[in-house]
Amino acid sequence: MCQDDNKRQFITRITSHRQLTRDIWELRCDLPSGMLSASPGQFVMIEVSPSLQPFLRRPFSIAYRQPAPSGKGEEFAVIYRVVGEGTRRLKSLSPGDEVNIIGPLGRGFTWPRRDDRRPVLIGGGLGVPPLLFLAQRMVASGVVPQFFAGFTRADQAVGLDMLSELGVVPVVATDDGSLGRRGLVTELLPDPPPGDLCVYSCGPLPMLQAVASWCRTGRIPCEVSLENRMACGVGACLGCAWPAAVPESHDRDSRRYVLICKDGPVFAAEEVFAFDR
Amino acid sequence: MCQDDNKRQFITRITSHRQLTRDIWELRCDLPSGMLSASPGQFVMIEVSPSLQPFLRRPFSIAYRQPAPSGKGEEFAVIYRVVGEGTRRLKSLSPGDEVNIIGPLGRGFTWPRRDDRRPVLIGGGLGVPPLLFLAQRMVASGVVPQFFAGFTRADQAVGLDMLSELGVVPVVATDDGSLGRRGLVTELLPDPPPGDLCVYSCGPLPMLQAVASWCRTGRIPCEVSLENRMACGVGACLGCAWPAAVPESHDRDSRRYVLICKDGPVFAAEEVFAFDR
Amino acid sequence: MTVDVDDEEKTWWRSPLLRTSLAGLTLQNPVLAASGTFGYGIEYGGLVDVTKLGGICTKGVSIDPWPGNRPPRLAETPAGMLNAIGLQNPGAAAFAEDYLSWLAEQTPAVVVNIVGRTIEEYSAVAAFLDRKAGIDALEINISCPNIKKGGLSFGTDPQAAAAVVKAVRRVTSLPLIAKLTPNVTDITQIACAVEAAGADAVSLINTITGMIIDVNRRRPLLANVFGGLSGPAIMPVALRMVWQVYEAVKIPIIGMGGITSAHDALQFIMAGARAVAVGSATFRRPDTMVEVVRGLYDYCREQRTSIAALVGVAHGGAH
Amino acid sequence: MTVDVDDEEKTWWRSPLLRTSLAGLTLQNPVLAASGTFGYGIEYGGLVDVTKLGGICTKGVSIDPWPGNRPPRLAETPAGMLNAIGLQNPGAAAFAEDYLSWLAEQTPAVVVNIVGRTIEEYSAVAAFLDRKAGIDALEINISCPNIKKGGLSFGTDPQAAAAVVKAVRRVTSLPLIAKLTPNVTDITQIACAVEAAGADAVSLINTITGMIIDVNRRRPLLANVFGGLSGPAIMPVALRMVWQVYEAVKIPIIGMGGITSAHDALQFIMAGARAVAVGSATFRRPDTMVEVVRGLYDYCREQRTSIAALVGVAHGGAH
Ligand SMILES: Cc1cc2nc3c(=O)[nH]c(=O)nc-3n(C[C@H](O)[C@H](O)[C@H](O)COP(=O)(O)OP(=O)(O)OC[C@H]3O[C@@H](n4cnc5c(N)ncnc54)[C@H](O)[C@@H]3O)c2cc1C
Ligand SMILES: Cc1cc2nc3c(=O)[nH]c(=O)nc-3n(C[C@H](O)[C@H](O)[C@H](O)COP(=O)(O)OP(=O)(O)OC[C@H]3O[C@@H](n4cnc5c(N)ncnc54)[C@H](O)[C@@H]3O)c2cc1C
Ligand SMILES: Cc1cc2nc3c(=O)[nH]c(=O)nc-3n(C[C@H](O)[C@H](O)[C@H](O)COP(=O)(O)O)c2cc1C
Ligand SMILES: Cc1cc2nc3c(=O)[nH]c(=O)nc-3n(C[C@H](O)[C@H](O)[C@H](O)COP(=O)(O)O)c2cc1C
Ligand code: FES
Ligand code: FES
Repeated sequence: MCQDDNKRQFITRITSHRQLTRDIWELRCDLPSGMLSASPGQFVMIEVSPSLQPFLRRPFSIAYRQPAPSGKGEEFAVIYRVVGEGTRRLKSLSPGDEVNIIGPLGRGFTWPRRDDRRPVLIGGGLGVPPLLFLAQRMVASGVVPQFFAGFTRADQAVGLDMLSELGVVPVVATDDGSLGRRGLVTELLPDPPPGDLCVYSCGPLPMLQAVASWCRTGRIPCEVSLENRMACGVGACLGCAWPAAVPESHDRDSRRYVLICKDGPVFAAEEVFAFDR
Repeated sequence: MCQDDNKRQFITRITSHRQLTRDIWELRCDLPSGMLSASPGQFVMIEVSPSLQPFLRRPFSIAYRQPAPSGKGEEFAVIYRVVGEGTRRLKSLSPGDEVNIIGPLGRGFTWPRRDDRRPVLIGGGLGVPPLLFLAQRMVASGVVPQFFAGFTRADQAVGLDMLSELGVVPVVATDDGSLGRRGLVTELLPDPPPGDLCVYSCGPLPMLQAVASWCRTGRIPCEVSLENRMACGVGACLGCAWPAAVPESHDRDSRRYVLICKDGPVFAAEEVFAFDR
Repeated sequence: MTVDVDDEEKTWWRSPLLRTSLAGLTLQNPVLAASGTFGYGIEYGGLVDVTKLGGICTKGVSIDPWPGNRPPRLAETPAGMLNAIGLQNPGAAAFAEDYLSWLAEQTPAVVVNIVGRTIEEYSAVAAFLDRKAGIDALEINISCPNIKKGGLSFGTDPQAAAAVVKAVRRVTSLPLIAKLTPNVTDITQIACAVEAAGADAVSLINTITGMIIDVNRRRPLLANVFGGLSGPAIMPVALRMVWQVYEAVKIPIIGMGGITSAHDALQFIMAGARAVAVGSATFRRPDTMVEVVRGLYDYCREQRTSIAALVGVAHGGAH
Repeated sequence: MTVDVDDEEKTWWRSPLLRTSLAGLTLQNPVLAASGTFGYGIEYGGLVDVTKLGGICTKGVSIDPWPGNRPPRLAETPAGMLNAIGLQNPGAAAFAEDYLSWLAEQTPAVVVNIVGRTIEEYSAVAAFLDRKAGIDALEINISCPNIKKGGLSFGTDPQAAAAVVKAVRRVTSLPLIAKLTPNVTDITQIACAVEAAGADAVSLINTITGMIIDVNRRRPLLANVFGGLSGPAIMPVALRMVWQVYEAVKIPIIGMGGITSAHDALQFIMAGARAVAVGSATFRRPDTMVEVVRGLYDYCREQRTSIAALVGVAHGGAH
């Protein structure tokens, strides 16, 4: 068993914390030098409370990295929605406060690639942030990706400023048409898909499934980022299991599930979505 | 059953919060108008955490009342030592923050009295604060009490500034002699006690027992304030029971214990200390 | 169900949406004060508007006065607490004299929790209370130590549990609720036994036995060594037992253990409870019960449902 | 005890003050990783210095691979969590091939937790592991569903529990630790039964069965309906059981359930545990175990005592 041993526990310091929308916040922290290997699609487990309640850490994707305002080193950002007690706690932290994180965790997106397919990034809601980091990397390596972003409403849109900084012009859809096109982001995709694309997607499950189906019709590679409740984040508790698509080679019962924290959160769509069942 | 129904739950606001010694803090809050009946020896139950951990409220004596700096109404103070998770949480609150309190609770000191005995107040450590409030009331009614105060060290002394404001000159003892006399505060008491005194005491249990014995030798009335772990603070859970001294009149088994929160926290010494056993 | 919405808004705590029936009595809403956490009601005077509750389960009452355990009796634990009160109470006569009339006047429903150390003591207190006006039901706390059987609780043995219920059934016509202890391998066995013995409903759960060590003194913190664990910490265990008992018996269930919100109460109701009781949470926030009633009302309104329709829905099929 | 203090300071985690002996094996210190919360050790590589632990109890291993339960498998609860992993594991052969050599090389003591659905499956996995090098003891998880008895856990019935231990005893000479479930009326009965059947030690407690309802979906949140409650919430129950079992059996006890600090571990030791295991707390703070070891060392130094001298002291008299 070979294990990626980059993951560590760090005490880092909040450099900024701002409200992006009614319920979405952006937290930036110093990037510990031990986390320099963090790549797009990877995540961190944040301890949200000093008390035993909530008890578990919370997983958050790395939304992007950038030079620290101090000029020394880098900082990383997490963009999150306040949905429960853990994120409510997180929200109450201020710049200068310390946070205990574990990272970088998981398997991120495959980039750079060996082929020269044109990357298309498709994000929905809070699935957009991890794709920002991927877009950053692509632009840094001289490739400007296509970017499709879907939100419920204009006031839920996040990441557009970062994309424009990167010179990426996203195609946007909102459920109510209050920004970009009205409808689902998947309705904006060209049909059939051009055969020279490669797709990276993150967002709600139905969206990911639609994206994966679309890719399948065009036989183009598709990576999706999944979420699940987590306890350890490192593959030890087996709590974040997800049904594997069970390709023939996986003959052993114990491989009926993949672990989102360790085998993912990014998977090739065919590893986790079984279309033929 | 007749019940004192003054107690209510209030959301009040912190007006000031300052550190008095290394581990002792003074918290002042607006006195809700519904708490105007709060008298010396009574206490409040403070919700120390927004999360379920710590779960229970914490009881604190009212250390004094004074006009609010805003000029409108009054504020009350609590002086507390940081000893565990609850008080650590309390410490983290800032002026302007809201706190959820229940009060006024319990039976306080008997003042004014029907006789004209000379009051002597004897406090040890964090037993001094509730006696400040009592001294305030005495001075307001034209009686300057004698005040004996014991602390472990000079840097643990609290309340002396308030006493000097009141014109009360305390006799102080510290365990190491770093302030006032060296030794226990009870060693400073005149022996035998003058017969025209009445004594009010709050502090560690051994001190209270020594004070009560001393009063007994002079047959002078003595009130002591006790502490115990509490859940409800209102006499409902029966958790804060304390062995009663079982005078003959208490023939029923169910009176074997008194409740500190409801029958106390202030008791006549003979209700709770049995010297003859 | 047709409901006059405006009228209802003013008296939400007794909306028909909240009505629940239980052991032959109808409650205006399904939220009770759990025994032992609300005294005899009057202690919380000024802090809780008891007219808005479904009812109150009193602190356990025995035929004779009980002194209770030596202190310390309380300890706090992560998201919970331990208590070892030892069922201190003034006895049935003093209870009836000092507290019952207030309870009967003020509260929508009075459930008197009864305790005993022998079957005879249980019968005696039930027979005594049967003759008093103002009591709507008896809740038999079968978690008491059975002194004839070496102190093991009546509630841990199906035969002993059934024997207590049968004996009490004989001396009273009041609705009988058996309050079950969770400290058993299979709670459905006990539930079935008390159902067969004539209980009209079951209450669950009582506290889970636990302890704490005072590391400084190197001794148990509670004078009684063991205490009962209550509060949010135990809620998953309580819910599981309500779920299991719902599948095992036909009589109604009063669910409790760790409830602090309407959301928690809904979990119990969906697991099969026709009413719920709030215990330790009252210590933290006396207004919890009233908040739960309000939250249940809002949920029923928003979701166009009623408590009666929600009981047991999480089991999927019909009961 | 004479101890070279300077030398010791540098190697505190293996100070003689911390040494404890258990089921025929000596541990450098009394802190183990609890089964199922530390994988096979390697998963926490980089986060935990396993050389500083007393040892590791592995995730449950069965003779054949087990797929585990459908997700969701996890839920958070007040000061705790529910899991319904369903004992997913790659089977004994893959375990031995893929993980055992790393474990044997890196960790001071390797305790392999074994599981089965029949007595034959328990024997099979024990016999298989008995032939492998690098294993210091087997921990028999008797909380597994007994498929021959309709899925009730082996650990809830003294006879079934004893039968498993006896069968395993027959096929291996490794020290045997029986891991007890708390979901029983009287844990001392089970402890006595496994002691008589030949267990060298007992581990307690496993998780307490609980559940949660997803109010939005009006269905149980876990796909498996029930899950096991662990974490600080259950510590008072775990401590109580350690206390009871200490008074009932002579074999050593490994105590666990909710430990997050040295202070918690001391409570278990004073209640009678010769070693402790840390489970869920590792998820929150991977360095918990090492912190506990350090805290125990500091306590022993300050108080001029040793772990061996502290075991069971809270019971007062001699054991
Ligand atoms: C790999 C990974 C990366 C993530 N990245 C981000 C991110 O960048 N930004 C962001 O806002 N969120 C992200 N999430 C989700 C985030 O972890 C949860 O929203 C957070 O844990 C909720 O905590 P809470 O205490 O506020 O809510 P809780 O009170 O725990 O739950 C509130 C609601 O959220 C649901 N929920 C809780 N945990 C999860 C979970 N792990 N997955 C799905 N639903 C959940 C609950 O069912 C409940 O309905 C990520 C999750 C994973 C697994
Ligand atoms: C009527 C009353 C009035 C009080 N007034 C004051 C006051 O004015 N100022 C002040 O500093 N403290 C006062 N106390 C004590 C105060 O309530 C406790 O210090 C506080 O509850 C500790 O909370 P914690 O969470 O910080 O500590 P915990 O973590 O709960 O406990 C820390 C330590 O304090 C001990 N402890 C906890 N609660 C109590 C208690 N109720 N009585 C005795 N020991 C306890 C514990 O055994 C432990 O050793 C009063 C207590 C009572 C009953
Ligand atoms: C301090 C205290 C005293 C209790 N006394 C009784 C009692 O006399 N009779 C009884 O049946 N249950 C008693 N209980 C149990 C509660 O009624 C309830 O079943 C239990 O606390 C679980 O609910 P909770 O978690 O909401 O507190 C008591 C609980 C507490 C905390
Ligand atoms: C996710 C998870 C998986 C577990 N798997 C096992 C297991 O395979 N075998 C076992 O004997 N115990 C297992 N346990 C129980 C733990 O070993 C331990 O007994 C329990 O969690 C109580 O300790 P804690 O509160 O410190 O977590 C598991 C616990 C958790 C949380
Ligand atoms: S969260 Fe523990 S294995 Fe994935
Ligand atoms: S604290 Fe509940 S009765 Fe005193």
